[in-house]
Amino acid sequence: MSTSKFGEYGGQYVPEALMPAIEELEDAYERYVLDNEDGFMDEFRRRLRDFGGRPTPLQHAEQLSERYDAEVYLKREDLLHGGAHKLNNALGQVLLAKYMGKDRIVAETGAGQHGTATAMAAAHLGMPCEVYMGERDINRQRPNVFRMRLNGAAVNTVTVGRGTLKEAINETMRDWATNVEDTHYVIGSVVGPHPFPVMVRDFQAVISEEAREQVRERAGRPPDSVLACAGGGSNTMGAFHGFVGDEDVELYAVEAGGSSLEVDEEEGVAPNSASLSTGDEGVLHGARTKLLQDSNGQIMESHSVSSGLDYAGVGPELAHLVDEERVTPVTVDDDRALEAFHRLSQEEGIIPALETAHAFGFAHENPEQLGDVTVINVSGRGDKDLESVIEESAKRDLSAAPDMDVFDGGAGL
Amino acid sequence: MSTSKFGEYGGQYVPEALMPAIEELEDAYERYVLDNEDGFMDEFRRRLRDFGGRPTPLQHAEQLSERYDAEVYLKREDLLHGGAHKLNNALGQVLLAKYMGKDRIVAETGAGQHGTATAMAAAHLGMPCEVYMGERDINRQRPNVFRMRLNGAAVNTVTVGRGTLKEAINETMRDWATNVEDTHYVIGSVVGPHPFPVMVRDFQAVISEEAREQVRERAGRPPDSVLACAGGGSNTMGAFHGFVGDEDVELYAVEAGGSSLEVDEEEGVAPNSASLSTGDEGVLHGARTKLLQDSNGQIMESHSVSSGLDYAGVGPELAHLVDEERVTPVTVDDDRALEAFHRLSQEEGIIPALETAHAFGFAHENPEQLGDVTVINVSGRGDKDLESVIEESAKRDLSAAPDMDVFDGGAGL
Amino acid sequence: MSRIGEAFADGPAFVPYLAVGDPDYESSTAYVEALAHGGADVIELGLPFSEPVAEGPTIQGAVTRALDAGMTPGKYFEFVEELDVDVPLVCMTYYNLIYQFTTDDDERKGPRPFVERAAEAGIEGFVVPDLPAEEADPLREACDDHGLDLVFIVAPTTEGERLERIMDRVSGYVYVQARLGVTGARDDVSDRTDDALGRLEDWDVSEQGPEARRTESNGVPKAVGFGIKTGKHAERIVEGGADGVIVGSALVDIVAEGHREGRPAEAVAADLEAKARELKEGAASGYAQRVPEPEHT
Amino acid sequence: MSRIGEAFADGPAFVPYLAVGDPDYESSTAYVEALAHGGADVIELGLPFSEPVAEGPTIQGAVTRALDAGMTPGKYFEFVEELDVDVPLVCMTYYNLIYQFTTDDDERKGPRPFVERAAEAGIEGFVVPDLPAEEADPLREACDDHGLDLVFIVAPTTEGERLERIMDRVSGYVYVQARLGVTGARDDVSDRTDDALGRLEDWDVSEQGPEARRTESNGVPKAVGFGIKTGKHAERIVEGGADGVIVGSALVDIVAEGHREGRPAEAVAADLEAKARELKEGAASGYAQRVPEPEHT
Ligand SMILES: Cc1ncc(COP(=O)(O)O)c(C=O)c1O
Ligand SMILES: Cc1ncc(COP(=O)(O)O)c(C=O)c1O
Repeated sequence: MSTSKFGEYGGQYVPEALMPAIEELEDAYERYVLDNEDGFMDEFRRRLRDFGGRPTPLQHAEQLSERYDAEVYLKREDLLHGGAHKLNNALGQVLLAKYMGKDRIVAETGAGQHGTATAMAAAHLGMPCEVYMGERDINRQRPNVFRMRLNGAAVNTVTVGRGTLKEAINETMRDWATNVEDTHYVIGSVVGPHPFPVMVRDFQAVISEEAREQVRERAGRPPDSVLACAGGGSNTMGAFHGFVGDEDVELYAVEAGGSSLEVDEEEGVAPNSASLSTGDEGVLHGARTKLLQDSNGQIMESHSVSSGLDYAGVGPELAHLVDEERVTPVTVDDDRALEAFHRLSQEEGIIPALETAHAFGFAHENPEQLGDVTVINVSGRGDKDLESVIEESAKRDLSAAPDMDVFDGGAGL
Repeated sequence: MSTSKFGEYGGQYVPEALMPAIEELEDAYERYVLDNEDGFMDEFRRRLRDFGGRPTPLQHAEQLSERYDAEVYLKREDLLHGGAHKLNNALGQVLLAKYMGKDRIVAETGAGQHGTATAMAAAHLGMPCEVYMGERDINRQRPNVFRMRLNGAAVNTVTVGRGTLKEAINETMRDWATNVEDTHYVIGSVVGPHPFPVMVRDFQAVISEEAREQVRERAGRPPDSVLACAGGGSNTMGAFHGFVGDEDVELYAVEAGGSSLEVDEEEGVAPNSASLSTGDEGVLHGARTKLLQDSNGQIMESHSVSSGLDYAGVGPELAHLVDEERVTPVTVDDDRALEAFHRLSQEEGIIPALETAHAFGFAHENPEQLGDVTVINVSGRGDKDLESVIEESAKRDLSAAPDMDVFDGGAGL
Repeated sequence: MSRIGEAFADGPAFVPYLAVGDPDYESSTAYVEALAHGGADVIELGLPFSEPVAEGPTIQGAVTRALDAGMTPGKYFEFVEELDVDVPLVCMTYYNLIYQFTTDDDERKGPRPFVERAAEAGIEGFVVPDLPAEEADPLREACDDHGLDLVFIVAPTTEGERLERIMDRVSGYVYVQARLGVTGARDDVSDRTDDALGRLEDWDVSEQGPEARRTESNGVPKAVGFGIKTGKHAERIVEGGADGVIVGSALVDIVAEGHREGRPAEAVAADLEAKARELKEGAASGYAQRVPEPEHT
Repeated sequence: MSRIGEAFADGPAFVPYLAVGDPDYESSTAYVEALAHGGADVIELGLPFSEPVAEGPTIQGAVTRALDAGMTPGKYFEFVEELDVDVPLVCMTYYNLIYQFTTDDDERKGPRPFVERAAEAGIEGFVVPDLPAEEADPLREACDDHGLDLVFIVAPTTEGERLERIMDRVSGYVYVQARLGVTGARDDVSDRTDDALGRLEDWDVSEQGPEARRTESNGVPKAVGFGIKTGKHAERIVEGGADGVIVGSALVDIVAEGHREGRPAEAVAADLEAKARELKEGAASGYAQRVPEPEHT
């Protein structure tokens, strides 16, 4: 059996009704993913290439390199089908569900990227699919809601709580607990009960497998640092996994600093999503990990301008790597993320996801920490964020934002 | 000198003020593109790979293959950075402008895809950029307007006429005529005066170069047919160019049939964009080609549910290949295109651009014409079309559309 | 045998659930006491957790109301201490609250401080829906040290080795989940209840497997929950072999309705007591109709 | 020498432009006649094309009004036939209309039927803004066959070989584009006008290159257009060496304003005539101030 723990993190804290499914999944993970039974991994890799568009390029970023006096390479997961790294995992899990003989898929989504990736993978593989999404996120990421529906998925609105990812996960677990016998829950990040964290990591590890080769080819040497934004941590673990053994490579997990790192216990709100940087050990959604919680253990409402980072927990393996000091957690707040969004859009011609923009915010504030060669993971594209960015930028006085008036007034705009 | 004519089509019908710039461009095209002077083509190909994400995959489409009893392969230009084949050309031209020492870019756009591709390329290469777009198209393709602005481009609304691509081209030519000395006009398709049609074709030919290799590898033989939607014809020529010499490969240029192939001379409106299928020889936007025009030679207002096909002209080379019976022009109307959009979204997990959907509409109506192996060019993704599709589908009774109610009512939707 | 075990000794036990602090501290006290008056044999007292993943909308609502009214683990224990009832009390909550609880004397994370405090307050057992047998050893040990029961849920999907693993660790009663899904009152009784009871029965009579708790308690009683709403349901379930019925959402519905309509707490309490009586009597009548089973040692 | 060439013979020519049919057939007739009364030496009559890529907003507006009012090539020729003016008329239009025109007698596409019909109607020359020298041979030949002039535009960017290619083919007058960009009245005179005139002058005196039309006409006159608005502008330009001034947008502005304000056609015609007079006089006064040039054969 694969080990379910990373140090003291991880485990399987789920209702009994789900345990048999989780054991079945563990078995399937070992056979198909680890042992490539029935050629599962071959088929997965082939589909990632043909349907997903892998390998994604590693691009030398000319303006940023000059600005930061370092060779900045961008791992272009935004070019993956669906527009984010999320497809690596979604395709792997939906395919696995098929191998397992399941005939229905449920998933939760925050930014809607995992939901769209899952809906696309499910359509591609002919699987019925339902996606749970918080009401607030639905309003922040409407294009993704449309995309899921167009791919034939049902999108179920979750209205409890603040209506973000945490509530969507709760609701999906409830659906799964109800329909566990024929349904697979395609979890969207390296979170949840074992074997999800290792399995999702393995599906996402293709990012660093490719990047490690590509940067050696391009720069002729390993990078000094790798940067990735961290919500649940799937793109982080994907971008880091291949480098964890390369001890000289600094790994920065960039969390959402939101509007503040202070916590409002009274209101139960942490106006950030920095569970690695400020969180506390606890149990949520099936695993022991670092959490944003109050002193009683109630989970806090997190906040980030980017839906995809807006989560009170984080993957247990990442929490462990932080404790081991292998990964350095850092934070970038809403304002700096928005500025980084505009900067990348204008200077490199890449409109990043708001999630991704956090990684660039860190590079901008701390160029001296990048070393001579750095890889920044462009976890997704920003098409889904256009309206949010315009709205959020208008509220602020951002140095890097284009003049927003044109969006409001002007002929036909 | 490169020849400016394709049979009787082509030429250089532009105001004298532009002729020197066009001669300069001709010279630059020959030196940099044809002769790879200063390593232009090497740099272009490298940037297409790293920034653009080439090569794009050739994907075997399982559900469609089964449905049409043919091996259907999809050339996935939708995975190119920006979401359409347009970047191949935009990146080539902006880079060429740089080699030519120009320091400003103008472009027209219909669907906004060429505009966003140009804005991205211009940001990537540090070139100021202005894009002209018709008012009607701005309203149909708002996300692309936002994207251009975010990439730092100015978007200029064109209010004359029906406010679509034709008027945007007029206006861009006027800008170019005013600023011709320091400005390059990045035309968006294989239209316009020589050398644009050949140059744009050469930049787009990478599609068929790759596809030709890929289909041989995958199917072990050449395809029986290649399908691509045709507006101006850049993705068509890009998809066809490498196959033109393979005489057994049928080439289908799928035009927008709009709401009808009939023409309203009185109103000056052709409710379609089928210039190859129904048009007449004439001179527009710098070239002699097939046009939608009335008996006096006034250009008709074209129509298509997809902005990117909504144009009264077509590339001269394509017109010539049709006259030579090397390319077969066919049409697909708005309704069938919308149905094909929904079908591909639901069955293959790929949300295509509305333009692209026309090619799939043809395959669906005429599976017997595909032969045993067919390549369909997925010219772009449909993110830009979400709102239009929802609106246009709601007006119709489409068999393939998902239930649209959820988009209107429902909690938070 | 624990007090909880004893509650099942003579006839079927009626085990109601309410979320503590719903809709406020005082009313909640009255409601729990009403359940005792109505014939409760054991009471499950929910300590509200912000992420009630195993609950349906009804209990989610109760949890939200209780949290909004300020319920905390500290207040929960005071509540238990102040309760004037004479039935064994089971604390139902999620693991993070147990894990996080510390006291001024004991700042170690982990289940011990919580269990200690619970024992002190008068809690006699636990049900923790997100703590499967695999992760339960630390809590099981702490419970053993303080003489508390640890109830496990057996789901319709629980079979074979898993069932054994649970039966090895369970004490007090086995919570037989009548159907897949989350908590919530239903209008029908699940077919799967009979299956589950059957499986447990087979297991009970089988001689194989570790004997630990089971032999000691001469078979842990089986209480069925998830979806039971009426006396008729209770009757059928007990007739089908259950040793007890667990009812949550049907009672929370009464609390929620009273709250929505602004009714006085005494009126709601009276309704709860009447409902408890109906359920208790249903269970008794089911027992009476039961074909006598061969006793097993 | 053609009638158009002769119009430049004694003193600078004033060459106004109007779009035919703007805002309607009858008014347009009155307006063109008013220009003749005001002193026009040659009149450019625009045949509206739906894609006027070389025009600024003013003339685009005129074209749209004329098309909306039903102007077609057929009506255009009737208009020309019915005009009561005694100055040479130049047809200004885009190539597609010339190319598409067919008659019942002659259904071949290409410029011939159009040129034939134009000659018959009384047109004496053409300006085709989207037809550069490279594509002009078929039209040039048809014009030659019917004794019509073909005017070409020389832009600020036109130099060297290109200039020769144009001068080889031009007849009637050379349309010197005063500035880059599109048509439209301006408040200043472009510095580039002088440059352009200078270039042409050099060319004129040079002896090299094909002699064809040039020698025959002893130097084609140079008329400057694009942006000329006032008598003062006309004066400066002629003083700077132009053989004529072409004025379009400044006149179309008067038509547009009259249309917008619903003024009677006679009033607008009177304004046009006055404006024509101002421009014609400006040109004359510029000529008077001109330093006499050495004549060349
Ligand atoms: C583009 C993008 N990047 C990053 C994330 C964060 O997720 P994770 O940390 O699990 O990779 C998301 C989640 O939606 C996302 O959409
Ligand atoms: C996705 C897509 N496909 C096709 C087209 C049609 O253009 P062309 O025929 O020039 O390739 C467009 C134009 O905008 C487009 O956006």
